[in-house]
Amino acid sequence: MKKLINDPGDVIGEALLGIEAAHPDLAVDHTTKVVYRADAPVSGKVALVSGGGSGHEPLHGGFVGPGMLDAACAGEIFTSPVPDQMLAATKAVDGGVGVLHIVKNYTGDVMNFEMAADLAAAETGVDVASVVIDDDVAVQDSLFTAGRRGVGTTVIAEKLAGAAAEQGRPLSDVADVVKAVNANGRSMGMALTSCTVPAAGQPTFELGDDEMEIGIGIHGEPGRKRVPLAAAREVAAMLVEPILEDLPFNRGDAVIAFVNGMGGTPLIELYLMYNEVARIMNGRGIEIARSLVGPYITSLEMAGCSVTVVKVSDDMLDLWDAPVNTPALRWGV
Amino acid sequence: MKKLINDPGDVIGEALLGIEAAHPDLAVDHTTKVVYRADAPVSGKVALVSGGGSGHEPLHGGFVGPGMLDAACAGEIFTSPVPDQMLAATKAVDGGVGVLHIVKNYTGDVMNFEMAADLAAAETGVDVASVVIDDDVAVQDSLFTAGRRGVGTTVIAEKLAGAAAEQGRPLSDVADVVKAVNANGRSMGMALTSCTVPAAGQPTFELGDDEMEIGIGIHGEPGRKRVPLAAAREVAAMLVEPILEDLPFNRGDAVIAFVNGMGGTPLIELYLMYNEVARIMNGRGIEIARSLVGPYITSLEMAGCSVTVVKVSDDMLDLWDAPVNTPALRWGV
Amino acid sequence: MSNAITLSALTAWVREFGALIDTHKDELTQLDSAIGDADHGINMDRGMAAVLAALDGEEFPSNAALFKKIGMTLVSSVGGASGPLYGTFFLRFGAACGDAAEVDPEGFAKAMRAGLDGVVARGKAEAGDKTMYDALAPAVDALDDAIASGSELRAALRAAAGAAESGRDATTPMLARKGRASYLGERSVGHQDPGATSAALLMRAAASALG
Amino acid sequence: MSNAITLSALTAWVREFGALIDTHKDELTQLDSAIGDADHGINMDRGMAAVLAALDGEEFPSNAALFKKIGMTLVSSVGGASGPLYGTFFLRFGAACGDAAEVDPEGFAKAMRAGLDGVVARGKAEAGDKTMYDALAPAVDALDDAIASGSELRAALRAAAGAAESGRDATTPMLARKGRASYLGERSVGHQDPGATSAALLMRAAASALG
Ligand SMILES: Nc1ncnc2c1ncn2[C@@H]1O[C@H](COP(=O)(O)OP(=O)(O)O)[C@@H](O)[C@H]1O
Ligand SMILES: Nc1ncnc2c1ncn2[C@@H]1O[C@H](COP(=O)(O)OP(=O)(O)O)[C@@H](O)[C@H]1O
Ligand SMILES: [Mg+2]
Ligand SMILES: [Mg+2]
Ligand SMILES: [Mg+2]
Ligand SMILES: [Mg+2]
Repeated sequence: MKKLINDPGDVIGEALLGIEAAHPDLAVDHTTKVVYRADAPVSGKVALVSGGGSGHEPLHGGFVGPGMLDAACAGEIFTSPVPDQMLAATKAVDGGVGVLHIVKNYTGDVMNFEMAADLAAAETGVDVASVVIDDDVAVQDSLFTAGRRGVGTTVIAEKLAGAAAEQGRPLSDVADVVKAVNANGRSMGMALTSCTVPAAGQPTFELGDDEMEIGIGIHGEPGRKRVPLAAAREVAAMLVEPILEDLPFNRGDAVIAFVNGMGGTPLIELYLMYNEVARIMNGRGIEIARSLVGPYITSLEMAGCSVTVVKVSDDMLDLWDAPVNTPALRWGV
Repeated sequence: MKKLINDPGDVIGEALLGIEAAHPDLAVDHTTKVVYRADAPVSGKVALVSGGGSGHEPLHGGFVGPGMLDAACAGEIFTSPVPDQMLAATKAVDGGVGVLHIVKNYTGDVMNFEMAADLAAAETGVDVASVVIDDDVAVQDSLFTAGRRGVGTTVIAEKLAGAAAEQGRPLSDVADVVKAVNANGRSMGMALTSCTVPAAGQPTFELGDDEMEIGIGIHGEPGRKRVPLAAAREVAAMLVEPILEDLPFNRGDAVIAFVNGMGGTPLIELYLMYNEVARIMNGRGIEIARSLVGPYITSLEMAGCSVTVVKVSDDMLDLWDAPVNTPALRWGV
Repeated sequence: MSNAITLSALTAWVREFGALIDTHKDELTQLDSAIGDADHGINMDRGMAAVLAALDGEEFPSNAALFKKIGMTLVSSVGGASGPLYGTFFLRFGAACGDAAEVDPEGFAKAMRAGLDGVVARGKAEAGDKTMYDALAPAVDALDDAIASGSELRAALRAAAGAAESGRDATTPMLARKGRASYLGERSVGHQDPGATSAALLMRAAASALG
Repeated sequence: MSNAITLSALTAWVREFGALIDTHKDELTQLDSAIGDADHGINMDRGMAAVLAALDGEEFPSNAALFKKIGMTLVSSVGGASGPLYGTFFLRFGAACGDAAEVDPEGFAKAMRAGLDGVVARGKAEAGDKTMYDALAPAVDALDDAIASGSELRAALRAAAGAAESGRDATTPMLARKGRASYLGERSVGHQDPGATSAALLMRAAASALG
């Protein structure tokens, strides 16, 4: 295992020390492993709490700050945080008008956030709402299964909800923004390599030199299918077409297009992929109103990418353009 | 070779198409492979031109925009651009008060920029100044050799010079800013893995599972020495100590500290490394006034990191804090 | 209550479970690599290490108090899917065991059933979904049957552990419908479920510590 | 001028160099992997392919015009260190060859010396720095000596090619002081220089196309 770490058991704690040292606008509670806006709670503003397993950086800690999250709970690598963390965060960020939990749809995340919300209801008077993101078209949706995973749409949802909260919208409206983004967002990912959970010490799966995985999530897990390595333009088609057909996205729709790196793929390849993605969308008459290219929701050092497309209204575009000041997304300020 | 590309020969052209599509504020000349501010030339402002081999993204194309570069010339992977590119860029961005070439100290880059400056002098009336960055302490400095490589300090120099140009400072003053950053900046890098030049098709060097390279540059080349894999805190010491001793940096100095990812190392490890770097600096009484953590000057998908430390004056801090609006660095706007 | 299970026997059970998790953690993580995210052994080991540390030196007045501590410690230290599921199992088990400091075999079987119901309430798994339920449910059924038909505790627990292991083995051909393995669709077939594997260890620990 | 070298012979030389670069490009890149950035073969091949394309179908009035085209094409298509260095070599070579459409052996030797001086002016390399200079310089010296002592062109070019190859081999034990290999310090010792290797191909091409 080749990683810039000390002890595999200390990775998250030490990375949080680094985040705190590098970003004076953030505060880190090292006992509960929660990253906060230094100025939390913001009175009169709906507060946003997210979190999940670590190993997806910058998600979620890198999205804490004005215009986005108020707190992010860091779980162990690829493991949902525990309810104590979400409960502590919920109490700390409540500005008097409620707290929204933004939860990615994984059994562990959903159950732990549920327990936290139960505890918050029992122990505090804080008004808590929860929204679950489940945008991964690689997974067959069904009432009888765990359903689709929450992946790239989470980034867009956190940005838009953060802006809505900053505008002073009430809890239910901010929750509706997340629901709207989720309803209109679809993603799909692929991997060229696996990744290694530090405590496991070896790659989660083995992949031949001429193979890739299509339909992966963000936890270094194998994907929906293993196929021969293909050119970027074919990879783009394998990711974009299922996305466009699923919602479906239609000619004339305005979208945010997001090409995400899984952690080990360099930016030059992500831009090359973005070119392929944009070409397909242009061919279908879909208008890319805004774009995002880079590693924003990663799977440790996995090489690969995911594509997220979110159909947007004018209100959603305004929320996207609104100022944001976080380590990983910053503009307008 | 596992990469998200089509033909190895088309990587740069297609990535430039993606950059252009993703960033409406940029314009790309696909014939000469130059990335421009869409609003270039900016009349009355000193223009900044940089460039170098591709494969270091976001450097340099991702640093084009208000407050930083006016143009970036993209060479082949790890190969200096040709004089025609710098000449075209120089002509296109001149706002009437001169053009500064920011050159990383590699034989190829220096010679090609020199030829471009000669051609500009012969063919145009444009006032061209050149500054060479040579900040890599892994390389023994000497009058009889090619000297030190230009690495991480380049990012800081381009930011500060961009701000100085935006303030309306004259060419010689903007050149002096780059010289001051270079004189006060030192870097050192390491690699956990090699990387693969697309046209070569195989890793530039082989590294055992329990080895790492110390003192690498940014071209996938082997480093100064190969040593056994070590913990992050030892790696930090191997990089930071030679840096601090070289300038030297002293108790009470204010610095910008920059932990850079080589392309394949995830952010969680870079923050962990930043924690180690900050710990060493704190122990020496050096004040980290500003910091930067992330993959900004990369070597394709190489895993590893580099550390850059620049001693800064108040003027330099003001220039750092000034607004910048580029794909890779953005604040204040 | 001649053949009552004492609080210290119950504690020994949990300690034995912790020891088995420790020995099998790499295997559990390995199984989770194939159809999950390569952390089930790591998760369970972190949780059970925390539980054993929490038990050390502390005296508990009752079954309920002991298992509340165990359940809350798992909830607070594991995360992921297995944290809330095992946490809920032990919380419900303890509540059903009651405020005494021992429990008779019938009470033990009832508490196991309550724990299982907690897992279902939390995770909504059904038989055949390829989860820990598929090892736990047959074990609880076997325990009930054995005790109802007058078996000794020792034999009943062995039957339960055997049923858990058969249930665990039966997960291999299943197509996962819950948990991360469900994302793999057809590719989940042919792999043993990690949570069913740890659940079988829980029953094996009962057989060896209480039997 | 009985034994003059014609423009078409000079063109054949450059074509032969291009062909040799094409055959050896992987080897050149391999050598550059060890002590550089794994692109020398790719660079030279891109450049020489551009040169051959530029020569195709075009007629040049003079040595100077032909080699200006070759030099400028290399400068504009190669980049890196080798682009300006080989580009300058051919530009200076052509200028020294003059405006005729042929050159005699003495003139050829003088033009080679001018090309070499151009490489030094551009790159500041000295003997023993472990660069293309270490193959080119002995070759130009050998050519001068042979021609001064009355050798035939054929023999003189063979001597030059041999000297280039010895010079190339002699770079292996050198500690690099110029170019990327210099960053490796002691680690550059024991590897043959890629630029010296391509320079030896240039001389070998001369021996086979002009000799
Ligand atoms: N809804 C559920 N109900 C019951 N058990 C479940 C459910 N979802 C997952 N599990 C169990 O949890 C196990 C995985 O646990 P673990 O790897 O620790 O958590 P995570 O999936 O969050 O990484 C699975 O093997 C399965 O047995
Ligand atoms: N200053 C110099 N003078 C002469 N030759 C040089 C000099 N620097 C480098 N070279 C030659 O250039 C070769 C490398 O060329 P190439 O790999 O194409 O360029 P780059 O080093 O820019 O990648 C070296 O092997 C060496 O022979
Ligand atoms: Mg997990
Ligand atoms: Mg090169
Ligand atoms: Mg798991
Ligand atoms: Mg090279």
